[in-house]
Amino acid sequence: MKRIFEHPAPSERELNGPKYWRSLDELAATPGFVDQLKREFPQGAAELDGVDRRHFMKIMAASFALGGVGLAGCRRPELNILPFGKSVEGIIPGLPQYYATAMPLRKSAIPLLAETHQGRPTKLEGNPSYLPHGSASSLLAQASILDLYDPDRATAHTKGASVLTSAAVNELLANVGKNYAASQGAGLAFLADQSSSPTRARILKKLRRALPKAIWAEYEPVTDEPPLAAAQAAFGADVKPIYRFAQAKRILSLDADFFHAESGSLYYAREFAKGRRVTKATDPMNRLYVAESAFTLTGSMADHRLRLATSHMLALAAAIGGKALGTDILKPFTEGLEAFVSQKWVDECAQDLVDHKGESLVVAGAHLPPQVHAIAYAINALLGNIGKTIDFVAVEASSAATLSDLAGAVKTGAVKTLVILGGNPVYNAPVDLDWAKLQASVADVIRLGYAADETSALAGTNLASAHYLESWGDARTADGTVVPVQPMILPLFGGITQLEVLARIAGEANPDGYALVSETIAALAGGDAEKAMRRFLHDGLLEGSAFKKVPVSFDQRGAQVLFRDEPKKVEAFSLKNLEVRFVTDHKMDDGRFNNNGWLQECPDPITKISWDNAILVSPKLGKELGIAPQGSALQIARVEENDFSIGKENGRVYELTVGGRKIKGPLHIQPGLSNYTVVVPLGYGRVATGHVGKGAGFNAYPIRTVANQDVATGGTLVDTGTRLLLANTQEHWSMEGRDIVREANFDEYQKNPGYVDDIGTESHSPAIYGAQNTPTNDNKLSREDRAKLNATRAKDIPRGGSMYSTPKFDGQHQWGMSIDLNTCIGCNACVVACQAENNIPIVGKDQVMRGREMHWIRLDRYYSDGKAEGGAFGGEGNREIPEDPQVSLQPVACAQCELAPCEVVCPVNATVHDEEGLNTMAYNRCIGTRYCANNCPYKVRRFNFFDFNLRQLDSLYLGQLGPKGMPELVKMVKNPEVTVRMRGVMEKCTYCVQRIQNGKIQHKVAMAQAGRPGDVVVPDGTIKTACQQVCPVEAIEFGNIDDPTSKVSRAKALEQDYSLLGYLNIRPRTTYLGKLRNPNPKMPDYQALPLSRVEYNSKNHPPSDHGHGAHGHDSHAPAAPKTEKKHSVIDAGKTFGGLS
Amino acid sequence: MAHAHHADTATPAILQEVKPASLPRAILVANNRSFSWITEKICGIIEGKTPTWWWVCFALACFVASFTVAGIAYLISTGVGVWGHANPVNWAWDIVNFVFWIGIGHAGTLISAILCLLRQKWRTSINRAAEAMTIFAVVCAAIFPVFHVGRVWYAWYLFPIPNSNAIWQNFRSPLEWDVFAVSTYGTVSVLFWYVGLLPDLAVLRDRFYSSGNKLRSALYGFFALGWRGSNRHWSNYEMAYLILAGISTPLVLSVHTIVSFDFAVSLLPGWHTTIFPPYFVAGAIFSGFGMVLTLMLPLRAVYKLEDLITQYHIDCMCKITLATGTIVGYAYAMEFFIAWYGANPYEGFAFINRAFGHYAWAYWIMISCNVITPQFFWFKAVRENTSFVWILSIFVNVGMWFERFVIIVTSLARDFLPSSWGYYSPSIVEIFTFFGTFGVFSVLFLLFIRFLPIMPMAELKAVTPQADVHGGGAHH
Amino acid sequence: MSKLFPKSANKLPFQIIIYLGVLVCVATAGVTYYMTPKYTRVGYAPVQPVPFSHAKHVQEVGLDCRYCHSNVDKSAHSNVPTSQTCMNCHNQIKTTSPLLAPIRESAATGKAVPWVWIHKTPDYAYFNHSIHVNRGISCVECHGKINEMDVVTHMQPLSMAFCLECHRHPEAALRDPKDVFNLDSKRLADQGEAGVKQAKALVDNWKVKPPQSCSGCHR
Amino acid sequence: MAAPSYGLIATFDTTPDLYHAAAKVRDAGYRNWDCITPFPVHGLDKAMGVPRSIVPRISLAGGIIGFCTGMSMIWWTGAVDYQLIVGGKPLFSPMFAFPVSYELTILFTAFATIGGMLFLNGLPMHYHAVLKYEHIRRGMDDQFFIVIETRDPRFNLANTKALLEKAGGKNISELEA
Repeated sequence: MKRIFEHPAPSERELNGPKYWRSLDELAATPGFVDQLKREFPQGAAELDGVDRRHFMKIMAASFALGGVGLAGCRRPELNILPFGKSVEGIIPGLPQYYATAMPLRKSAIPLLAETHQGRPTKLEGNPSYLPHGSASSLLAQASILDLYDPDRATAHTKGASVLTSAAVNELLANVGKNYAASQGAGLAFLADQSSSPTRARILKKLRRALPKAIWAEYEPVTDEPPLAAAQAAFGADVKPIYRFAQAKRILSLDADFFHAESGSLYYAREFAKGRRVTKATDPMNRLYVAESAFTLTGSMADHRLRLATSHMLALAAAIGGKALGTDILKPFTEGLEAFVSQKWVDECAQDLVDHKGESLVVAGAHLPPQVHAIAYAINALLGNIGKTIDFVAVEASSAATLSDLAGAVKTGAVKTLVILGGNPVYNAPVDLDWAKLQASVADVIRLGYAADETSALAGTNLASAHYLESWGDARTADGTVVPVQPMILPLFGGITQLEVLARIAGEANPDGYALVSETIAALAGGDAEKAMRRFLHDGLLEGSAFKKVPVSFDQRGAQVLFRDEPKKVEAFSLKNLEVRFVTDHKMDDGRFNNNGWLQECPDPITKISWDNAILVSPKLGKELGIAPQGSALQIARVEENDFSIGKENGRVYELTVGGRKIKGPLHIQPGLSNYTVVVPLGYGRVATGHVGKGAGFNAYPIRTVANQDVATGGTLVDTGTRLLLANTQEHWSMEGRDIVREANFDEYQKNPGYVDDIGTESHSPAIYGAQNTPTNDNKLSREDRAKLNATRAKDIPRGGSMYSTPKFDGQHQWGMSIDLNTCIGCNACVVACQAENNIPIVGKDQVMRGREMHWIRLDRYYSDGKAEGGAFGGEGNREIPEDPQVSLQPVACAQCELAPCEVVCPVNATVHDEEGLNTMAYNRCIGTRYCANNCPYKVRRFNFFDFNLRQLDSLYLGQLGPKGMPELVKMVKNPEVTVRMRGVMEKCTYCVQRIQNGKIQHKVAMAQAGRPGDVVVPDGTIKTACQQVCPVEAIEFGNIDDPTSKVSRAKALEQDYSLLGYLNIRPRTTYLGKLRNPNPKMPDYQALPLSRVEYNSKNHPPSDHGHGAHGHDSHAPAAPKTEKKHSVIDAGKTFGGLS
Repeated sequence: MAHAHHADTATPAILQEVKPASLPRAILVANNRSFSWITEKICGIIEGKTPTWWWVCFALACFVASFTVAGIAYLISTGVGVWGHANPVNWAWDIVNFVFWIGIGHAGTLISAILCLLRQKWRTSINRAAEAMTIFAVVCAAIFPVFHVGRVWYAWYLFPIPNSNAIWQNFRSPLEWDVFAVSTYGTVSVLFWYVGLLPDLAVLRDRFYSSGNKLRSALYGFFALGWRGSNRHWSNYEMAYLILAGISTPLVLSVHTIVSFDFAVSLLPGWHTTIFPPYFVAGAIFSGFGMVLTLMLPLRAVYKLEDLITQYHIDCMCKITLATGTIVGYAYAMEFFIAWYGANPYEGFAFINRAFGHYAWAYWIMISCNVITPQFFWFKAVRENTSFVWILSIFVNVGMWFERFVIIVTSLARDFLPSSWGYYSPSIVEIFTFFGTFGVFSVLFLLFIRFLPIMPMAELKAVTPQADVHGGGAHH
Repeated sequence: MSKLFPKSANKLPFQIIIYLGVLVCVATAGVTYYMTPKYTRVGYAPVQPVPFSHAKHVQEVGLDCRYCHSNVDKSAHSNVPTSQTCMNCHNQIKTTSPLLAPIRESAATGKAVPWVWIHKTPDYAYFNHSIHVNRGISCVECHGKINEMDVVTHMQPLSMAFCLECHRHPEAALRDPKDVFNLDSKRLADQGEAGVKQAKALVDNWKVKPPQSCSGCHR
Repeated sequence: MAAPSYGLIATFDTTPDLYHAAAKVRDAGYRNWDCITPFPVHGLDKAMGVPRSIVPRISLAGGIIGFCTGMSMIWWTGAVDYQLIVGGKPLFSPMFAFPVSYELTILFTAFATIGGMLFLNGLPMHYHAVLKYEHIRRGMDDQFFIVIETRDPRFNLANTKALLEKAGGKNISELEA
């Protein structure tokens, strides 16, 4: 039955592709790299249009395409295929392409590989050819791609109310140069953010030669590099330290958050993990001492953590330095410290460093005064760490003026034209400069900005900046390696780059990015410019361009210059005189990512608050402010200090006053803070920002002055009596003495590497693989045999004597994952990487407060203080939020249980297992009973309560009445390999099944074409999940556990491998490696057992019976069912004992 | 009497002394009413003019029912998000209400089925209304599982219909069992009810015909299927009725057992419990009888049916409520004991959390309504005070709703990983949707009492003394 | 009573039951047929902007599928050729044919020719051409004898059931790798004893194991 | 008989009257006759000599069919037609197939029972001679009738009438067919 259908001709839009697409001829002006561009920007939009409609159809899919109802009788909506007009070499529709680029941030860039689909970047990965990072990248890098498609970004160049064409802009810029040529630039001033771009430096030199009188100022609200002054004093050279954490066995951090806030943190985290990871009892393990005022991820990793006000760091450094160096000259600086730190702590810590000459390391936070850094340098120098655990590299001292200098000039009216490149000074300049007024007073302000913000509001001329994924440029990584910034797509809104702006002002002959960069690279690399450039772009870095190591020797006399002025006595803080610490926010950074939905929704790793910042205060301070827990003493019913009324954190809004300046913000009681230090994260409370950032958090800059940019004193808090609901994703902070994160001290691990098997219900319930296959017996095998055993178990699913024959997993691979809790630093990068890879929507503050966040992987954060009360029914648990807790972090995603409880209860077979052990989820089959989510013990399934992909977040409750559809721009970020889910369906992690399938297919195709069609098993390591790929510390291993030699199999064969809630016999394919702590027995705050372990013992084996739970427990680990039985009965008895 | 005499003379004196005084047989139809009196009484309700109070109630009920309609419409058009659900509490009022209504329904079947099997003649006066209650309750119950799903337009995936996706249902899932259990339950209840109605419809047919109302006569007549009271029919009819009663009994037990499987089959602490099936069934009977009392007592008063629903009936129902209520109380205690004895920290916590956690208020409402309230029924004085009984029956209904709430919500809100713990509170939409179902129920029930005989006349006549073929009236 | 229900009334109930039964059957049958891709897709043959005839180009000119669909063995998509590809020949022959005007225009301006999409799987089903053609599944299995079509027509339902059929019995559909693009070739299974044996051998040696669970096609 | 007649109908006021009358008619050896009662009268079957109903057998058949349907459907869909690994559980086990099969057993039993009952009673039959009797309304209410059909071989207007009178039947009249 043949039917002929006349279809209406497709619309113009369909033919021309989305309006963002720019056709090639606009580039005709810029020859020299047309072919280069051809590769990336095929004319005619290719199937991009098709792709976008695909997404739209995906969203609608469930409602029409399969519905039948929608289709009955009639045909599908008619679609068009729009092939390229001209053949474009290199592009294969349907296959992604990868190009090297980099994300510049202040003075260090992160090298990246951008995945593009028909010229549409959708995902960023670390560039593996830059070895210090491997394929890892940071939270911010992952999220930065969303900014490219931000509907609120600047879409045009404007002068006043009028829009400027790009020609007009060029002219305008050229004129700036010409007009000031005569005066040699007098009256012209530049204010730029920091940059490591060699090209910018090059152009800047030119510019200054041309306009010597022009002011060039740079400003960054937050510092992430140690003050050069310290190095100059200590070594008499312009050098900066590069830490080699992998070589360090003993590390002391003085208020340094080198996992996040310091430049090069990605590299440092990675290196630290190398020294932290233990795979066998004989491995060494580093020990981390942290003294800090805030609670950072670095601090959460510490083996000994000292809560100390930032203002006291100098004293502590002096004390430890004095002890370590055996000198008294620093004594005067330590006066009064004893009130805050026990002498023993100082002595033992110093001693430990001394005992590890050449393999110890002292790190000081970038925000600390030069003295502290000088002392740190001194210790490292005299302990012979230089060249081993710390290197010094030559850097150029910045010749830029400071913001204050510029402000001075503006006040005198010396500035007629002010060019602001990036940054957002009106929002984040020190308040005492009163920058807004100054900027307004300048006659002609030209601002290059990415979006309409506070600064652009006060600028006469606003130039739309290009996203770095639209720009030609270059940058240096923290270690100085030059990396390219390469465009993946034409500027969607014709934005221009800093380089172009400067070049045009400087009157460069060929002021376009590519030319500028290639000139620089040619100069740096030497040789054939074209070849050098091509190589540079291909590798994504310039070989051997890193900063040169320089030998340094500590010059005590020089250092003393820093200590000339009279040492201040350590000042005691109190409720009336609080220390206020300004910290770079984990997600907003200094506020530049404020309009990024992925970051806004990503909970802070420590406070777990999303969409807001909060004034963080210690529990002690909380009490003194009169905030005490009300209600039952029972853990289960207790009202938290962070008052959780009906599940939402009900933050009390306080007014924080420093030096007469006030800000208001919600209070959050944060364990682990120095008692009288108030921590305020920067980057929130933007007034002029996009839809996402609007109304998120409070602005802390208004109490921040030039004098105290990082820490202020004399703060006071006053209750305003009002409340603000906070979207906190984790209401409950205690592990309840449960066997969730299994921890041990390093020494216990060395005695008993299989310690995880002596914890938890499994340890005294019948072994799930049958009586003979207890974990203890398994541990008797060699690792290889254990890996083999795991492989067979994965396929056969042994039932321990069940009468049923059950289906076997007969796939050619068996996927599994291992997560190392010992190295996980909880940076949340995996959360956003997963969001980017799997088209996970954001749901907005309101929905997060209701507990409907969609993240497929989350990081659980537990505090323990060892004070949980035991007894039958779990006892009372921790009565109060601890002041100085130990932190246990745990990433949790779907564990792909072999005996998945969620599958059994789905009435329509929407979630079933595939033969390779994946717990699949067929969205188009799901009807949304939510039974699976109820029956998931990990609570990792996420339900689309609304059409998050189709509706505006502010009109979700309007239903059909609300506006429908997403802007094309927003759709462009979606990964075409993953279905976009509609409302009413359940979704969850499936180990990036799209990557697995494509990996398998590409391997099979390659093999078939290579004539080896039988070779179907994908080699280990070719398929990486998004979370694994991004992880800075390589805590996540993923692969084929059917192959006993694969990395994941080897990880799972380790003795400290355990299944979360293993006693449920659900056999998760994702297992965890237990956490280790490495405390120093000589330290005053030494804990013989990790505190979570103490709580576990007190809950499950109350002290009434065999003394120390843990050891008592080892004694009778189950061997045969018979003894198990007896054992569990005894246990019941014991718990009873606990009750009475 | 004569019979009794005979016995006296036959038995030796000694036995006469130990022989207990023979209890007077309970009177099922008081004041020795004639057959036609019963017919008049019951048909009178239908034939008489529609009373004003009926119109008032009906209008009111329709208004309340509209809440459900509106609530469901909003839900479907917007998404499940309009309810209070969220991770980790993915089931809440929806399933609570489902179980609640199903439970209500059960008493109806029990009264008509089990009591019929046990030859409990006292059921006759209440079973018709009770069965109607069952059917309407099932209607209300069905609303929730159907509409609580995320994509209700795909609910047909739940039925094994061949389609081009070549995929079937998962018969391991208790929800799939529910689909079959509830639909079977609904169907069988309707059939059972209809079969019972047959003879009475025939009566109405003939009465309306002779009173000249051809239309209604034709309507009733059509559904009476031409019943003509032939005794050869009666013998098949009674056999069929008995069999239906026989299968309804295991049915009603299985339905609530399967409903309890929704929880028992899962692995959640507080759900994963073998005690659930018996305890759910007991609870169902308990709540069901509560509802029967709540409905029948006002009806009895309004229609002056004291002679048909006698004190004896109320007494029996109170005693059953007392018994089942005590069983439920025992189950609550047992849960705690096992949780403690099992020494599984997760299990133990789940129960301590119920009693003292954030939802303790719900737990104690449940305890006081379900365990304490029925204890009043120990006292004859209470059982004879109709209005007091009625109030207590309301408490029973409330208590049983909270039982389901406690089981479902508290277990979900605090499960394995403390990190995902949360707190559930309903949205206004849920609340209205639920209260609307009472409107739906009332609408149906009002229509029933207006247009159908609220008591089985044939059965009532059969239990009158004069129905006895051996010369009427004599008690023995 | 008799006046109320005539004698004929006795037949009525049975008639009603029978009619209802018939109605239900018809309805179900109708729905199940008209709602399947078999109905909604098979036979779809829209008018294309350029009346391209596969029959002519394959049978007369003798082009290989891969000349135009050049990425079919590399990518998930089997690409529709660019206008430039067409022009490779058509700038010599039929250079003035009005029918080819859209092609010439597109090749000149670069604007795409709006071909009408015929073979389309739902958006939540991820079909990959390369894996199939590289492992012995011929175009003809899903597209029918395109090489004989003047107007491309949708031949197979391409429904889930259709896919599963083949994924459950791959040996029945396999072709000798060199025959994959020869649409007139026979399936191995239809080549008698030897063919069947060869198919079996392929399945074993190539470890052909098409996925039958969700993850194979749905992501 | 010239005029088409269905049979004779006699009225009785009380259950015992009917009971004893029925016994007499039975003893007289009639077969095509019946009692009309407003409610099931206990013991009347015996008095009439009506054998035990065979509805139970039909029900049993229905039940068995229902159970088999359930089990075979679940086995075929899960273990034969589309084998999916669900929670590592067996493809088929009578355990998880039981609840559904059980419900289907009951459902089919119910259908069979009611279908069987109606079939045996020849219902629905909206038109019937007895329903034409002018006093039938009382028969649904508080009176009892005995009907003896003309087609009974022993039927003989005079004798049958006599028999009914003797049995105590009142206003005996003929029913037109």
